[in-house]
Amino acid sequence: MHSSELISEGINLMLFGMGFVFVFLTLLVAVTSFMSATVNKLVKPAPEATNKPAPVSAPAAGNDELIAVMTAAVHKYRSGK
Amino acid sequence: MHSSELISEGINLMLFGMGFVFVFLTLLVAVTSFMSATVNKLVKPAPEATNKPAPVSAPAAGNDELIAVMTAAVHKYRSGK
Amino acid sequence: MHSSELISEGINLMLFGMGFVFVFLTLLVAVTSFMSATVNKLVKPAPEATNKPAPVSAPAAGNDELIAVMTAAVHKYRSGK
Amino acid sequence: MEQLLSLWQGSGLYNMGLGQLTMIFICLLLLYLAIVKNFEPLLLVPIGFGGLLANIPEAGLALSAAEQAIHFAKPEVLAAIAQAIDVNTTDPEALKHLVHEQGPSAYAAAQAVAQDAGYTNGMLYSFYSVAIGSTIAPLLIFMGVGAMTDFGPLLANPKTLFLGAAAQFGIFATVLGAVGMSALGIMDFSVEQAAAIGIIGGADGPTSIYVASLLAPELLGAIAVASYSYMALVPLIQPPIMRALTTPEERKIQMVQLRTVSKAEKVIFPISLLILVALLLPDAAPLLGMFCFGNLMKESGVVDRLSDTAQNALINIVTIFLGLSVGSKLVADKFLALETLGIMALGIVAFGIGTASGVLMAKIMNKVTKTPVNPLIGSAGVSAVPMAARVSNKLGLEYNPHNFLLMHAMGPNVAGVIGSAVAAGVMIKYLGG
Amino acid sequence: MEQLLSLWQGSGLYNMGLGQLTMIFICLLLLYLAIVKNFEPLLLVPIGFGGLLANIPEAGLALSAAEQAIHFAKPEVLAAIAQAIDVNTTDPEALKHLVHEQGPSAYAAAQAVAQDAGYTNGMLYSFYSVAIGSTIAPLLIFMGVGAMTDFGPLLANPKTLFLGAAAQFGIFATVLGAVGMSALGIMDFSVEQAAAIGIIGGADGPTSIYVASLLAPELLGAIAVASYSYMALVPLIQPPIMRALTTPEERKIQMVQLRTVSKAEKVIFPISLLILVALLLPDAAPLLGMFCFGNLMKESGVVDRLSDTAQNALINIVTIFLGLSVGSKLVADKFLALETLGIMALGIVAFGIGTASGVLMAKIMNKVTKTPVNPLIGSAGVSAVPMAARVSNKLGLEYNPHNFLLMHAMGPNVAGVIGSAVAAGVMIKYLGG
Amino acid sequence: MEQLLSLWQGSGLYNMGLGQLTMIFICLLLLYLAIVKNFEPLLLVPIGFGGLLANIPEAGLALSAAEQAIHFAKPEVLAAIAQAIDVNTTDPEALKHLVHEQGPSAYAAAQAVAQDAGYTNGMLYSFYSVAIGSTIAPLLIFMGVGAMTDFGPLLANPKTLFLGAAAQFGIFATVLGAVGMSALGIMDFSVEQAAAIGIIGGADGPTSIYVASLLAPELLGAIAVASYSYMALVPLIQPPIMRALTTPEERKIQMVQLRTVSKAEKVIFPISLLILVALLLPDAAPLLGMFCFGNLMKESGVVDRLSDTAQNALINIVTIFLGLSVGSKLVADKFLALETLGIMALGIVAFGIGTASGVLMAKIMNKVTKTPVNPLIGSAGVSAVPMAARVSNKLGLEYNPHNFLLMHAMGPNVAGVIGSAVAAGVMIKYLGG
Ligand code: NA
Ligand code: NA
Ligand code: NA
Repeated sequence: MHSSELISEGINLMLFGMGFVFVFLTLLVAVTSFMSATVNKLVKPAPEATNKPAPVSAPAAGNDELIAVMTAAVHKYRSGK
Repeated sequence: MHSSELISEGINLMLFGMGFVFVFLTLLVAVTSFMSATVNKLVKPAPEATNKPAPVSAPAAGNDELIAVMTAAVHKYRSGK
Repeated sequence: MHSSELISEGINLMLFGMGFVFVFLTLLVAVTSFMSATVNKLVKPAPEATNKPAPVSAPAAGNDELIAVMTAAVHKYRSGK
Repeated sequence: MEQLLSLWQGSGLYNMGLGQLTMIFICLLLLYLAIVKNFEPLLLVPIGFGGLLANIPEAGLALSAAEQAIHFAKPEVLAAIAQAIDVNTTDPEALKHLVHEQGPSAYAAAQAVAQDAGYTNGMLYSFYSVAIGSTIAPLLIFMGVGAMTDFGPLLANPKTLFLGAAAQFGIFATVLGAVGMSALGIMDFSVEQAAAIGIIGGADGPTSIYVASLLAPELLGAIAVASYSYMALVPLIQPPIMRALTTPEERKIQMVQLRTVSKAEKVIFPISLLILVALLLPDAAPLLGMFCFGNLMKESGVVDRLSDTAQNALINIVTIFLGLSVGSKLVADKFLALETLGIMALGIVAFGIGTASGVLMAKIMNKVTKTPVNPLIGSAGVSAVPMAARVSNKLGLEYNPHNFLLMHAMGPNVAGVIGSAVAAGVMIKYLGG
Repeated sequence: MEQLLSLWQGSGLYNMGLGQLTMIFICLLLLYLAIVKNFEPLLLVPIGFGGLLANIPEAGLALSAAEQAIHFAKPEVLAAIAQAIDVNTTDPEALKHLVHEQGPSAYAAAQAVAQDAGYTNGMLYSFYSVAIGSTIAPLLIFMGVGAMTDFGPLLANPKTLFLGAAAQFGIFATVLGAVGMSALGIMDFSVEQAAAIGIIGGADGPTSIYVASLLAPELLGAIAVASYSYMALVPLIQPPIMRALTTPEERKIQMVQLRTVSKAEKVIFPISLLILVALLLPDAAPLLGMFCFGNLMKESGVVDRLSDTAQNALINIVTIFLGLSVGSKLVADKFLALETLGIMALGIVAFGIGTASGVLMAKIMNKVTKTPVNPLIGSAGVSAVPMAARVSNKLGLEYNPHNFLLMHAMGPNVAGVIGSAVAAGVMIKYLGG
Repeated sequence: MEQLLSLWQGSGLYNMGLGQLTMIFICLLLLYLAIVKNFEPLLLVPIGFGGLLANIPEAGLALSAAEQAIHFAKPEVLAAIAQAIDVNTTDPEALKHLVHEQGPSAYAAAQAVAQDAGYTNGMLYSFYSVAIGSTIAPLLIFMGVGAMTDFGPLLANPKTLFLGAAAQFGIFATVLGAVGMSALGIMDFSVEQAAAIGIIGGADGPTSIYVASLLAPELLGAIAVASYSYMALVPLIQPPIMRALTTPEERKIQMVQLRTVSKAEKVIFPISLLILVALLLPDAAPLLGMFCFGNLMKESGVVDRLSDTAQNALINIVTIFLGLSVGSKLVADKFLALETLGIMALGIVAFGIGTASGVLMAKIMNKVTKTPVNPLIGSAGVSAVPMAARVSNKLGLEYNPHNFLLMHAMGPNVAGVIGSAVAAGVMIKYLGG
């Protein structure tokens, strides 16, 4: 490759590259801000509510003593711990 | 494959399959019951005796303080913890 | 291979092998002793000083409360724990 | 300028097809179900995310080098591939299928051509090859599940194995249903595909994936998704069926306390099971062998560090790759087909029939033997460990607040795992041999 | 006697070249820096040790079977290799290069010849092929880093993404510098090599390794060493630049307290980011996809056991193999070249320019928007997580003991990770496509 | 009906050979020894279970695709394989051996033919290829062992290295014994096989497996079983020899307290050892390199998370696969041979001679140097870490209740690991080069 070509390739890459990085991150700022605004409107206060889904939270839960009886390991695996 | 063949393949598979599953699990019931009976006759009471082979239990054990001195990690590995 | 050749191969292997093992470990004794002597001359007393490089010890350390604030996991990873 | 154009023409926005867009929404739905509704998140989070990755336009993460080369369709590469696999067409659509139909050697030759032309395997394709193509990932998951399984309740009451056997009827009835639909011309399933679909009724993720990878890899995505989704739905699917088939009196039946099981029995059981497999059904040996190995490691008590690793680090690592690999099969042209709807429909039928068969078998046992069996534990025979056993327990408590069925239901529950692995072995023997 | 002679002639002492000796000293220096000076020891200990192993004379641990066959140069094997790769020379020096230049099929043929002649792949060569040649290791590290990353500060103040964008100027300026040096005839870098070198300025080890493995594997050793060394030197490199470009008043600017970020935002963010990548830059999908996957596993809170494994067992295992594999590239004939000096020089320039750009961008933002931004957090945009953020914080405290910038600097810090992954995607698209 | 017959004819019961039955009993015996008698359970549980799996009739878990194709012996497939490996016979028995004797390329061709005919590699065969065929598993175990080893006692008293050297005489005497038996026509061992058998005397599992996989893979099963069994029997094998060769006075010798060893010495030692290996015996570099790497990770103190993983998750995962892979070599036609008896006999002789040499060397050292050495620690030079050191300690206490030899015996104990790795390197150099 001729040295002039090489330089022009480098300049091209710099322009495209920085341009794209800025476009991408600007869009990400927009998407993120929009997402945050929407989410915070919808989910409203209690940010900790979604925070900790009850460890088992399967529809069958509720009788906790029983669950404690269960094969601990399988249980642990299934419940995603 | 003709649709009649397909159906007959399906019926075959169902018959053989369910038949085999039942034969297998029936045999497993028999083997398990026999095994349990034999084991419980041989091993008799103390079910917890076999339960916990002393963690090291190598013939050389006995002088426990010394073992505690040993390179903890190698020891841990060898003793199967 | 003729049985005589086989035997002579075995004897060769034994002589070379044992010889080499002794040469190697003798050199290792020498190297180790020399290394220990040098190190102990240079490092001198406080053997525990080198022992525990402060877990983070990055030049930026010092403000420990702050570091505690940091994303614990990334921190843990980078600090080599 | 040229480069800008190429960037734009290489972007996802420019290349997004309707199928990919639909698949992305389906994958987002899976993630929603997994994260918010807690539908088997351990598998559905990686599967859903893998599906997202697989449907990124132009990234080709789920494609092999040869498939990428065919996708980009440079004439000279297509010609070289056609020559390598010894076919006469260079039409990309045709080659896409032909490249998989000429046998492993031809495929390897096509891969070599594509690699020489600069294409490489996509990330998810590599994961799939190593994790599922080799069948290793489901086997290791099964080993880990074995190391987590307690056969105590089953050993205390071996008759519950019959419940685990009966519940497998869901599998075979579904196979029949699938070939029936094909015979009627509604779907177009082969017997192999029908068998792989039926195994959904086994309510065992790794068994489903293992069988599908051997008999019908093209349906693996839909089968895995159906399998895990329905396992998560067990608390909704089973109760109505259980109520419909039992009388209030039956539901109140109290079962006799389970005897204590000795350590020795627990150690010998996985070995006995393996030997029975070895004698009767070698084709189930990989699956049940790894399961028994995991259980032996746990029960022997002398290799705790291996057993711990099998239950933790190893199964977790494998789950990540298995999930992403299954996700790689959620690509539009394979998933967005009428067959997927058929699979979803047949899958729920399989669960239902399995549940019913288990309950009915328990009622039959009550007629034949004197020790009472609460038919509510029959439904646990489909496996879906431990969800189905929990459902049995919950229903039992509703009708008799002192009747704790959980441990009794664990027997058929783990029996169901063995039962569907045996069913899988029969199918592989029958169809794959 | 003959055997004694062969033992001696096969020993390292007899065969040690000056290059290997030099490399051994360099690797000992790396180990010294890692162990005593705490320079990114997690990577530099395995890299340094791998380099020692790679330079053991005659062991050939870093060589493939074909390379070993060529090294030992039996005429009949050389001839067979030459035939296999279809070249006319049997000169070992020439074959050494030609065997890599005839494409993957030819290389596989040469490997087969060498294996038939009894040669095998060296241990480190195998590690490299599996870990880096497949690009899997850097991707898994990125997944683990994703599972350790908290996007909270970024979500609380998304504008800090601009700082992460600006700091990537270091990357592209360095690319220009590298091609400039080649144009001037000082070095001889191709555009691909220049791009791989530039990525050092991204201050992200796995990204550097990933890009180098795709665009310039022959420079991977030097690039990885430069990348990790300079990351360790961030506390020395950045402060003078930060001081030079800011006034004491600017350094005292206090930033408004960050708002609380809800769980839902944190869960949705990695998915949003992936979709943006999917739409705009599919070539960044493997890298950012795995990063987002790791983060989603962490934030979803339903697959903690997978997230834990990704952050611990898995990333540690991968780090060991990645490090040894990078070390395998520290062999004399690849590392002891003028290029390596060029890479080291360009790398530090890249860090410097990136730091400066970040700081200047923060000053521009201060002009444009009303919420104050302390320009000291701009330098964190180069990433080097979390070292650069810590440096920002430390400098901030020097000038205003009540001004804790750490959390504010974490925003640009993780933005820098995204930024350099995007830059990497652009380069792969532009040069690799 | 036909299918029923095929199920029966494909069952294990129908196909069980006497050899397989015998092997199943042997494997059950191994499991019994491991679980009930605590014989090195970490290895013998997976090995024993792997052996069970490998001997399931018709399952072919230990066979490659080509071996399975030859086993099932369809004439057209046999013909294609014969053509692929360029031989004139299609006799299955002959092909079984020939397919391995025509070199790697021919074998790959046979594999391709078998895969095109629908056969796949058995699960255990795949494990073996990846774990042992590549030599990676024993190397990673060695890395983990390195990360668990404390060289402190050795550094405090480097002369104990001579004890580790002397104990290797067991290895070489056994090699001579093995070739002697062949010369007398009792057995038929090649020199390579004799060397692999001798290494049993090194009392180091991974070293044995590594050497056997390189020099005599056909004997790997028997060698590994002998190696681990005798290591478990060290407390029975060594004491009589130790008593026979020492006087009560010698056994009472008290040794001087070991000096404290500084951290710096511990960090530099693995590097020194590696450099010595690099200079003198490159062929021992993979084995001792990984060992030193593990030790450096531990002692450097800056990469604790890598060192922890090497000692836990990673070594456990590798142990599972290594054990199952070794088990895959416990198939009847390879294990049920007179050679196995020879190996078992030679193995115990090797242990005995090694023990005796270590003790005698200690007595010689007592003659030559003034610092007293209790000859009971000489036996620890065979390695079998830490069992042999514990045996030394126990015997010492019997004769002098205040004489704690444990730490003194750890020196020769770890020296024995280095010694047998060096011996392994010499043999690989001498025979494999
Ligand atoms: Na089931
Ligand atoms: Na960056
Ligand atoms: Na030894």
